Parts: sequence; structure tokens; C-alpha cells
Amino acid sequence: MYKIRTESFEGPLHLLLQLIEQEKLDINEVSLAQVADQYLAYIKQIEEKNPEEMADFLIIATKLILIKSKSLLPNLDLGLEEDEALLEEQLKMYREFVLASENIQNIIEQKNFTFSRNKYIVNDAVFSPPVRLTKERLSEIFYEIISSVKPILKLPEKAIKRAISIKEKIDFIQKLIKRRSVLIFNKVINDTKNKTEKVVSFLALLELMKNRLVSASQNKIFDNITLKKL
Amino acid sequence: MNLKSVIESLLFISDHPLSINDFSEFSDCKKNEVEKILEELCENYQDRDGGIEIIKHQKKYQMISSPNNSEVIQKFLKDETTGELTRPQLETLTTIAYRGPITKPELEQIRGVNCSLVLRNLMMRGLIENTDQDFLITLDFLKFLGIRDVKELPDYKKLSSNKIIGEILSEPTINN
Amino acid sequence: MNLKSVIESLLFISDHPLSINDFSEFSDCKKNEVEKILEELCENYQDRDGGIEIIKHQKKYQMISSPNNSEVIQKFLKDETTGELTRPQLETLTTIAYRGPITKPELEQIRGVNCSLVLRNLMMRGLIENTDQDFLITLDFLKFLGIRDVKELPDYKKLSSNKIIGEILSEPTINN
Repeated sequence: MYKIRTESFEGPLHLLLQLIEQEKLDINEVSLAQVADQYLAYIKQIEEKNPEEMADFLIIATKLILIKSKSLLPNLDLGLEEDEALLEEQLKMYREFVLASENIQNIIEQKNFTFSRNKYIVNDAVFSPPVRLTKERLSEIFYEIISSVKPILKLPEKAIKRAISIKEKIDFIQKLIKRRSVLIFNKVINDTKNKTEKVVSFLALLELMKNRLVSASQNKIFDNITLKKL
Repeated sequence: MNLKSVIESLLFISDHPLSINDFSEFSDCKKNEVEKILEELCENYQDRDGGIEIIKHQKKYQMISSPNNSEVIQKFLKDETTGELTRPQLETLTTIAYRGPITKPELEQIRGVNCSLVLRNLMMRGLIENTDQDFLITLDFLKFLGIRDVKELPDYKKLSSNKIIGEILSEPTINN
Repeated sequence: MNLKSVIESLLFISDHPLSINDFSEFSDCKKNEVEKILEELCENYQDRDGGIEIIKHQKKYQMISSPNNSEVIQKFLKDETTGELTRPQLETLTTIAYRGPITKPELEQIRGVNCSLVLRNLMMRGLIENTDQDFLITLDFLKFLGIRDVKELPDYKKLSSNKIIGEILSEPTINN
């Protein structure tokens, strides 16, 4: 497997694009399925090093897993199918903008900076205060500024919180399966609140299958998936 | 009063971009008249190809020094612009330039990452601005690139009107 | 390099009259060449009879807005420097009042947007002044508020040492 340093990519689509380009593949479903495992491996690195970015990476993981899952469990219905065709398009579109940004970088490097005038300043300053402004109003505004700054400080914190809740979900499912010998996977899926949780549940399932901790079986198309402890 | 002359004076004197509304208000002329003259002036300056140019974006106009003379003017103003941008900044700017006005969720849909911080940094540099929910590039961005209009960007038409992008952007976001 | 274009750019951008020496130095061209082009430009602008003119006074040249439009320009300049403050102006002024002396990057870190234009405008109105990199509110503005010292502002102690503002200022400029 190729090594990509985590510092060398910016975001999940950039990572995915790099994986595909390294393998010299075109962007299509087959190649996306092909690099899915590598992508998922990187997610673990990110979880350790940049937990605040984890949530973004999981969203793309969703789509990759859906594509990948087709080969593993052809009839699995997570109710997310509309997304999978889009990943291919989304990545192609992202590549367009990456290429365009290289063009823009080239333009900037020509240093054709232009300037506007900032003439009528300072030396002809005439004191002209806003008539109705009072010192009380100033303090009110400063209180407002403080409360608008607060959420910015919390941004990374919020992202980490979201990623942690995802991690907890994985642990939860793993415990659930370890405790019982048989688990109806669809029930786990139905209990989830949003798409990200569904994905995480499915990620956990794949992980368990890969490590040969469980086996998954499905009697007929669209039937429940039953997980058995091995 | 000669409207064209008035508009040219206002363009010259202002230290910030002026909108069609501004011109209309100060000249006391109708917006459509003003816009017509502004477009005429833009063309005149483009044809002249001299040391002064007019740039525009989203109905705002500004007069600037020609990109051909950036080195001399930078020296004259002791300006230290270097043009460095991080990769996320560059990607975000590109996306806004080609697809703006664009909302934060749309932008995140294209880039696949949360863009709060990068948007904040670009706003601090004055390269983008927001109105309501929408993010736009500023005339300072055009000045930074030395172009008159975003339409001069390579493949502008193709990327700005791409149908697939439109479809993807109209998808509900997965971001909970 | 097109000397005529360079000289036009310099005339446009300069906020003071420039001598033939200045033009010669910045364009790296001989004085007689420069003077010839300057005379040519003066004539061109006279013939154009537009909103911009070039005046010559004691061998120094300056670009100005046409005197024909002085009424509109006066109105424009007055409008810029009188009346109520916009929200961004108000926020910047307040921040300078409570946190001054404060630098432009610090202000931008707090406000999350570029402050160049706003600062220029507040200086024009005599509400703030700068020493080196630092911005402060003026004595005139203090007097206008009816106080002698910023410490007399409501809740000054509490607000000027607010923890959240301190935190955002100590954020490393995020590499995003």
C-alpha cells in the first residue's frame, strides 16, 4: 500500500483523488471500490492526528462504503443509494476545481497585482462624530462582539465532539455484537438518527467482518442481515 | 451635467468599490442609465490599454492601476504583497470565484470539508466577502490576480455553468 | 515596458504631486523622455475632456478629478465622512475604544473580516488615530463621549480584559 503523509492532503476528496491518481485509475465506481480500503486505513490515522477533521472524512467514507458494499452484500439497503452514484461525479467535479486552482495559482505567481487609490486620508481628517453615538452604546456593541466571537473559538471543539460521538458508536456496536451471538444488523441501522451514524454502524460491521469476528448472512434479497459471532 | 464625466470622476476619487446604486445616488441619474455608461467606460478603458483600468464584479466597479505596471507601482507604494495562499485557501477562493455567489454548505459539498476557518481567514484578507448566506469574491481578489472580471479566468464559462455541479449542489447535504 | 502606461499608473496612484525626477526614478527612464511623455499625457487628457485631469504646478504633476464635477465629488466625500456609522465601522471603533492600542491584524482577528477600508474611514472622520502599528481612539472622540479617559467607558475593566477576546487574539493564525 502506498504511503501518504497526512500533512500532504487537505480533506477527504483530496485524499481520495490522490489515491486514485497514484494507482493511475480513472474516476469511476470500480476504481473507487478499489481504493476504498486504503481510504479507510487513512481514516484511522486522521482519527489519531486530526480528530477535528474526522467527521468530514467519515462523510466520504459513507459513500465509499456503499460502493464497496455492493460487492460484499449486493442486496444491502441502507436507504442511502442515491449518494453512491454521486461520489464519482463529486470527485470529478472536485478535480475540476483543483485543476482550476492550479491555473489561479499560476496567475497569482505572475504577480500582476493592481492597486486602487487611497487618497483622501488622514492629513485632511476633520472631526465628524456620528451624532447619536453614546458610550453606553459602545459597551453594548462590545458585548455583542464578544458573543459573536465565542462560537469561533468553539469550532474545533465542536468538530472533535462530533468525531468522538462517531467513535463511541463504533465501540457501541462492537460491544453489542460481542455480547450477543446473533444480531439483526437492520435493527442497528434503524436505530440510528442520521446518515453519518448509519455509515459508522456499517463501518463497524465491515471492521468486524474483516477481523473475522462475525459473519453476515442474508436469506434473500432485501431481507435482514444477520450477524453471527464467530 | 455630463454623466460619463461624473462617473469617471467618482471612479477616480473613491478608495473603495462603488455600486451602481452609489453612482445613481450621487449623480442623481437612473440606474439603467448609469449602468450603460459604466459599461461604456469599461470598454473605453479596455480599448485604451493604458495605465488605468476599470474592474467589476457583481455590479460593483473600481478604478485600478494596470497589471502591466504592478512592479513599478508596488515599488512606489512600498507594497509587500507576495501572493502566498495555502492550498485550502486557494481551493476555496477558486471555487468561490467560479461558482459565487455560493453558500457555505454548497462550498462544503464541493470541497468535502468544513470550510468555516478557511472562509474566516479569506474574509480577514479581504479576498472574499459575504452577504446574507452567500460568499463572493471581492474586487480586491481581482486586484490580486490582475484581472478585470472573473469572466477572464480560464474556463470560466465551463466551470461556472457546469450542469453536473449544479445537480450536485442541489442535492441535500449529508452534513446532518 | 510601456513608459506612457507606467507614468499614467503612477499619476493615478500617487496621493501627492510628482516631479519629473520622481517619474524618472520609478520608471527607470531618462528625464527628457519622461517629460515628453508627461506633456503628451497632459495634452491627451485635455483633449479627452473627461472626469479626470492632469494638472501641472511648479514642474510637478498630479491627477485630479475634473473641476466640472466638484459639486458631486464634494457631496460624495461629505457623505463618506458624515452621518451615522455603518455596523462594521461601529464595531471597529468600539473594539479600538475598549482594546486600544490595538493593531490591524488584531482587529481583524477579533472581527473576522478585513478592516483596511473601515480604519481609513474612521481616521478620516477623526475618530481614531494611529501611531506606528497601533490604533487608538482620539481625544476629540473621548470628549465627544463626555469622558477624559477610555477607563471611564462603561464596564471598561471587565470588557477590556475579557477572556474570550484574549483567547481569540492568542489563537495562532490558523493555517487554513
